[in-house]
Amino acid sequence: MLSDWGAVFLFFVAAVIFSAGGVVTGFVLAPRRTTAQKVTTYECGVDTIGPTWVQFRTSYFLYALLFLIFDVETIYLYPWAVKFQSLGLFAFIEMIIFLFILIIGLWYAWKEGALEWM
Amino acid sequence: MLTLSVSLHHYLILAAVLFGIGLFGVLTKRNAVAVLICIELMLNAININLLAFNKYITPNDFIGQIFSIFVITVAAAEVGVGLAIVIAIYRNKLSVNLDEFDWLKW
Amino acid sequence: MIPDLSLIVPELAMAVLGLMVLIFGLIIPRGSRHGLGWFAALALLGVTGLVLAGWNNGGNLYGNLYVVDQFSQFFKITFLLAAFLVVLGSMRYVDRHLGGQSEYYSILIFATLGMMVMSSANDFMTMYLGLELMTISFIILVCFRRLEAKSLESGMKYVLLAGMSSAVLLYGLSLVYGITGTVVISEVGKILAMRAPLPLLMLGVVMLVAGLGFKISAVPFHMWSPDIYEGAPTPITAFLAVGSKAASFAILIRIFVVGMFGISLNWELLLAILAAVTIIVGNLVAIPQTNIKRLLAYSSIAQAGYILVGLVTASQDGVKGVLFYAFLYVFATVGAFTVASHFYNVTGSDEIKDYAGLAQRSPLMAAVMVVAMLSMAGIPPLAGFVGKFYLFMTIVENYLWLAFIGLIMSMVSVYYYLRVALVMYRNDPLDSTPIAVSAPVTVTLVVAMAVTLFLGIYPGPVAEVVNNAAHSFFMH
Amino acid sequence: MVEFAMHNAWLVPLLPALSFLIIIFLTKPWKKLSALVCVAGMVLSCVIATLAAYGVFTNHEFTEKPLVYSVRWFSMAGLNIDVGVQLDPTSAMMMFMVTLVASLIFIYATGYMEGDPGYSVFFSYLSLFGASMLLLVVSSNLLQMFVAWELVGLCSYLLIGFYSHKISAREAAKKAFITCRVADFGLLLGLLSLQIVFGTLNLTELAEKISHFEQYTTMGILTLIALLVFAGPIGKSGQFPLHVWLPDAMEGPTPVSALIHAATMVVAGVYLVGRTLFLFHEVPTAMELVAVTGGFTALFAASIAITQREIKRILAYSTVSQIGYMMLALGLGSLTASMFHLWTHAFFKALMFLCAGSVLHALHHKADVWEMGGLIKKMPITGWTFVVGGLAIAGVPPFAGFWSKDEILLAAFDTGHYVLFGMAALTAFMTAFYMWRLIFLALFGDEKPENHPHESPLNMTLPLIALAVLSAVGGLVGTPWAPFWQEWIFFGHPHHADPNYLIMIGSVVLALAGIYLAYNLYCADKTRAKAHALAERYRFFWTVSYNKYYIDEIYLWFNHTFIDGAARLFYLFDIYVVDGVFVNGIAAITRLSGEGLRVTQTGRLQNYALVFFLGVLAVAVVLAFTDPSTAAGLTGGVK
Repeated sequence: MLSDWGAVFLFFVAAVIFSAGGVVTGFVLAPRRTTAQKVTTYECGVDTIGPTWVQFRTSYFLYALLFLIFDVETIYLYPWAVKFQSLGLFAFIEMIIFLFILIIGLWYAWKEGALEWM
Repeated sequence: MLTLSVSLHHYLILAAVLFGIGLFGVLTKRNAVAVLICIELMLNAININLLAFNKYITPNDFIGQIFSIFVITVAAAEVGVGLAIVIAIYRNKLSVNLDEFDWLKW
Repeated sequence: MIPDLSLIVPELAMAVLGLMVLIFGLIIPRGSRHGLGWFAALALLGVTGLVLAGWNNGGNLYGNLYVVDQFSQFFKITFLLAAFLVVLGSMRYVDRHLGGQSEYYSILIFATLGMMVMSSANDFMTMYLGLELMTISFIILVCFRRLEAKSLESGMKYVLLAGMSSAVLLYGLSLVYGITGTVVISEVGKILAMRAPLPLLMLGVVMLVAGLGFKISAVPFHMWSPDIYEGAPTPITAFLAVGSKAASFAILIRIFVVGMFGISLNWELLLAILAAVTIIVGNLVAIPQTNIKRLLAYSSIAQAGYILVGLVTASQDGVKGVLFYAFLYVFATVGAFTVASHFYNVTGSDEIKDYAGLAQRSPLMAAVMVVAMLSMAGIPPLAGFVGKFYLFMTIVENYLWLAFIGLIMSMVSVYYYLRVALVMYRNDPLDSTPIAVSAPVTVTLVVAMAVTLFLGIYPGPVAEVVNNAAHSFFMH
Repeated sequence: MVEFAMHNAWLVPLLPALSFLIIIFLTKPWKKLSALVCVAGMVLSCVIATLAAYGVFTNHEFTEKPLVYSVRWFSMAGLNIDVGVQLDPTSAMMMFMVTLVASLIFIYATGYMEGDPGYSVFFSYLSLFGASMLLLVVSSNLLQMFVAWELVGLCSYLLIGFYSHKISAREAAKKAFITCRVADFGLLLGLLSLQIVFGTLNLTELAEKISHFEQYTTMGILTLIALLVFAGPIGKSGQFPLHVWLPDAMEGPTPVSALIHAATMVVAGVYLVGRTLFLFHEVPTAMELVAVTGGFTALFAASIAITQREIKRILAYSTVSQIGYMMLALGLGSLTASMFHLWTHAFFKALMFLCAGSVLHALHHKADVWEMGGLIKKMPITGWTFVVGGLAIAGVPPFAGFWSKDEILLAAFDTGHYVLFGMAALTAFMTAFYMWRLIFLALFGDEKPENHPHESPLNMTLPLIALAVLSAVGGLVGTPWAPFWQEWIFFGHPHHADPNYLIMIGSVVLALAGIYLAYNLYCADKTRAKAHALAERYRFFWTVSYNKYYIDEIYLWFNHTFIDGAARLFYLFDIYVVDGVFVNGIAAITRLSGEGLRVTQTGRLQNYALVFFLGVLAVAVVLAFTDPSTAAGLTGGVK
């Protein structure tokens, strides 16, 4: 059953096997002896100072979320705007409803205080 | 296959590779956010698929494109929820390391 | 230009309803939102009425992208009833443990809307949108107890695994689209009926099976469900076990029995094997469980296996069996989980051992639990027996081995179901304070038990309806 | 009105069922109300039954094709089960009789059970019993009939054991239940094989198919089926050798004995055989068996009744013997005679039980007839109604029993079964004797000083009077000169046996002889020396008869030696082999595999993801190996 499509199939299988195999072999082979040295982060041989993970405040994430949502929705606005003339009234109403729903979302976010900086 | 012209296969293989990479990330990354990103990779691989098929199989209508738009938005929504959960769980446990979430088992 | 929207009135109503509940939440001050539950419940009943009103006028919209037939309408009624029962059963739980009534109910409604869309979707896009609407809503609901670590963890697991599985599903869909050049399922069916299955198509089928198998929690794609079921708020667990599963079965049937009918020989045996493995693993792992929700989770995995049996033959009888079983499964499951959640309300425990002497503390709850479980185990004269009967009758001639496995495993299931029954009836309660059952919960429980008994004693009418639904499904 | 009743005969069983539910769930705390609900339900359905019966008995076509209507209860390919009503003269008569007698007895019970702690419960049971019995009567198919059959069995179990504080009552209940189970097992087998062979259990279809059974099965199979089916009636109707439970069943409250163990339930067996007579009719062997069983049981039970001392026991044995009569008639192929006797017997036997109950009520449950006497002075109504019943059962014209018994004797004679005829005649004589022995001992003679009898209250005596009237005139519906009955209730075609005056006079003579003998022995001489002398002379027979031919003892011995022994063997086998090896072994295996699979659930999200993709691979492999050719191989070539 090796048609040229089959190549893709094999490739995919290989990908999965590699990914799965990596985890499995690592899990099987890796020795479990851990010393204090080993658990330290590797930083060009010198000991690291301070937390190796610089963390953002979660507030950034909240903003990121809101932005993400409202940003992606514009995807629907572009094609509609381009074809506005030919689509006509019904599409317009639909878009209004769509935006209305988004506005409710915004309202909700506001009410829940997602827009305050804490 | 040796011609340099880009054919459907190339797209498909690219998509497959991308999917595989994302998959690998999902299976290996220990950080929840990273796993989310890897899922995004997989979804983008699918978008490539859809668009390639749209270009080569059904060039006359836009099914694939529309589909990919939907996929993008839905993916965004999913990531949104995912991040929200990550934030909540971080507030709760001060960690997003997936290995630490195994109270629920057996 | 304007499509005939009369067919999708229930869906529109649901969308409006969901938004309304959300807006109410924005307007009404926090303290006084307890009425929302009742509002949502009654509204859901109303929508059910809408569906029933439109029972006979089927049709399709947007160039056959969206099909409204008795098959989908039966599923819609199932979802709506399930949602209604869940809302009724969860009011107390929400007020006590969750808060955020408006979000809870509106998201629940949106999840139901997603299921309804799934049941009528006749193309991959609509299907995918419905699926994701349902899934994302469920993700939010699963981790609704923001301060409960378990709930959050299950939410995390759910969002990641669900995202991954839907990625796989999509990959499969994209491949099928690439092979057939269309996303309309009936078109796909027409094309595949003529064409020999390509390996790439088979790859697509594999991924579809995997993606949907995840949703119906078929072994080996089931790993997520026990954890999520345990971590999620119990009413949500019930809805997850019932609604998401039934909806996924709806699209599973559409894709395979309509879309992949031409190549049914390629997947029949696969589904048979999946069903067998699911039944076996689900029932076996349920045995050592000590947490009622986990027990029910595994048993619901097994139930998915039973329902899967109906797809194997891709026949009208099979679809009939699936519809019937999905319907009765709603009531048994919701009944059992409602008992669990109410018990948690009162005692704050999900451990089976704490159910000791429940029969003395609340005869109703104990009775409902036993009836639901025995029905799932398929003991006559309960609904589960009839359902299993319909399902397995379809496969006896070609897949007898599967029927045997099903039979043996139902016996095994009796073992762990009865363990719970014994704990409730034979052991003495640790504290014998009677458990008061609030009115809405009582309604849920009584309805669940009554329907389970009725369907078992007099399956005739529902069987008729289901038969017509399955028939309508094969019309176009 | 009549139309309505006829097309809604399902109400008849439904109403008592409703009153059962109402009593159980609502009115249990209020005794009077419960009783009222119970009686009202039964009376109402009696009205409907009467109307329906009227409708049936005024339209002659129902004798040809019964009125059947049913709903599809369960349907799938190859198996359709209906629940329905079949109205024809037989069922209409039965319906009417049962509702009428039941109503009277319910009313009686309101008085009799006065002050009993379980008053409401008792009436709920009564309603449930009425519902099941009527369901049995109207059923249009045998499965439905069987369900009702089991239900009445259950009710009788509950009611016999009603005084559950008495060990004897509990024992009797168990005995009845088990004995009937044994029989019902045979019946169930019979029904199953009917379903398998003929593919239906609907009476009409069965009748049609069995009329030319050669297309479906052989004579041998059919005989076997018939015998299996007959097993049920043997148990339920207390025929020899399964009659043992019926006398003990008298442990129940007397209204129960009257209703269940005299008038209605015990004749369910007769009714069932009557309903399925088309089956037996095809099988001469079975018919013979039925006839012989009936005849023998009649004589046998009568010979026991002669020497019994307890009033209700005597009646119980007479019941057994009378049912033997009915079976005999059926065996002779005369549905007419059998149903006719069923009809009259219901009245006078119910009457006599109620009288007995009233007597016991008066004497505070002193049951031995030898310790009674002269009651008729203190309780005239009870006494004289009892006398009417006695005349009826003895077969003295013009009382009811005479006509029906005459029908049976006639049937036996005309069909040339002279032996059976002789047995029946002898039985008639003995019946008259023991029944009047009872009457003379209990009612006449000089009073015992230690007894302080008093007439029972009105709600007990009124039913007595009503029943007395019925047992006086109930037989006139089927006199040889006005054969109304014979024209309506028959099997095949009505047969008008012209009155055979010889037999008629003969039976009258026998009855009078029996009564006279009883008078001589127990009434004429106050010392009853003759009676004792007689007993002494035939000491052996007397003992045997008094100990009921030791049947119970034999069964007991059999159980102890064989059943228990075998049981013990099986028990050991069970403990050590089955449980030890199979059950526990398998259970252990299952549990362990469960545990094993359980640990795969590590709780690690990414292990789940890994399993998921391994699953994908597995599915891919399976698909690769099950392309249509192989699949066809594996699935045995579908499509």
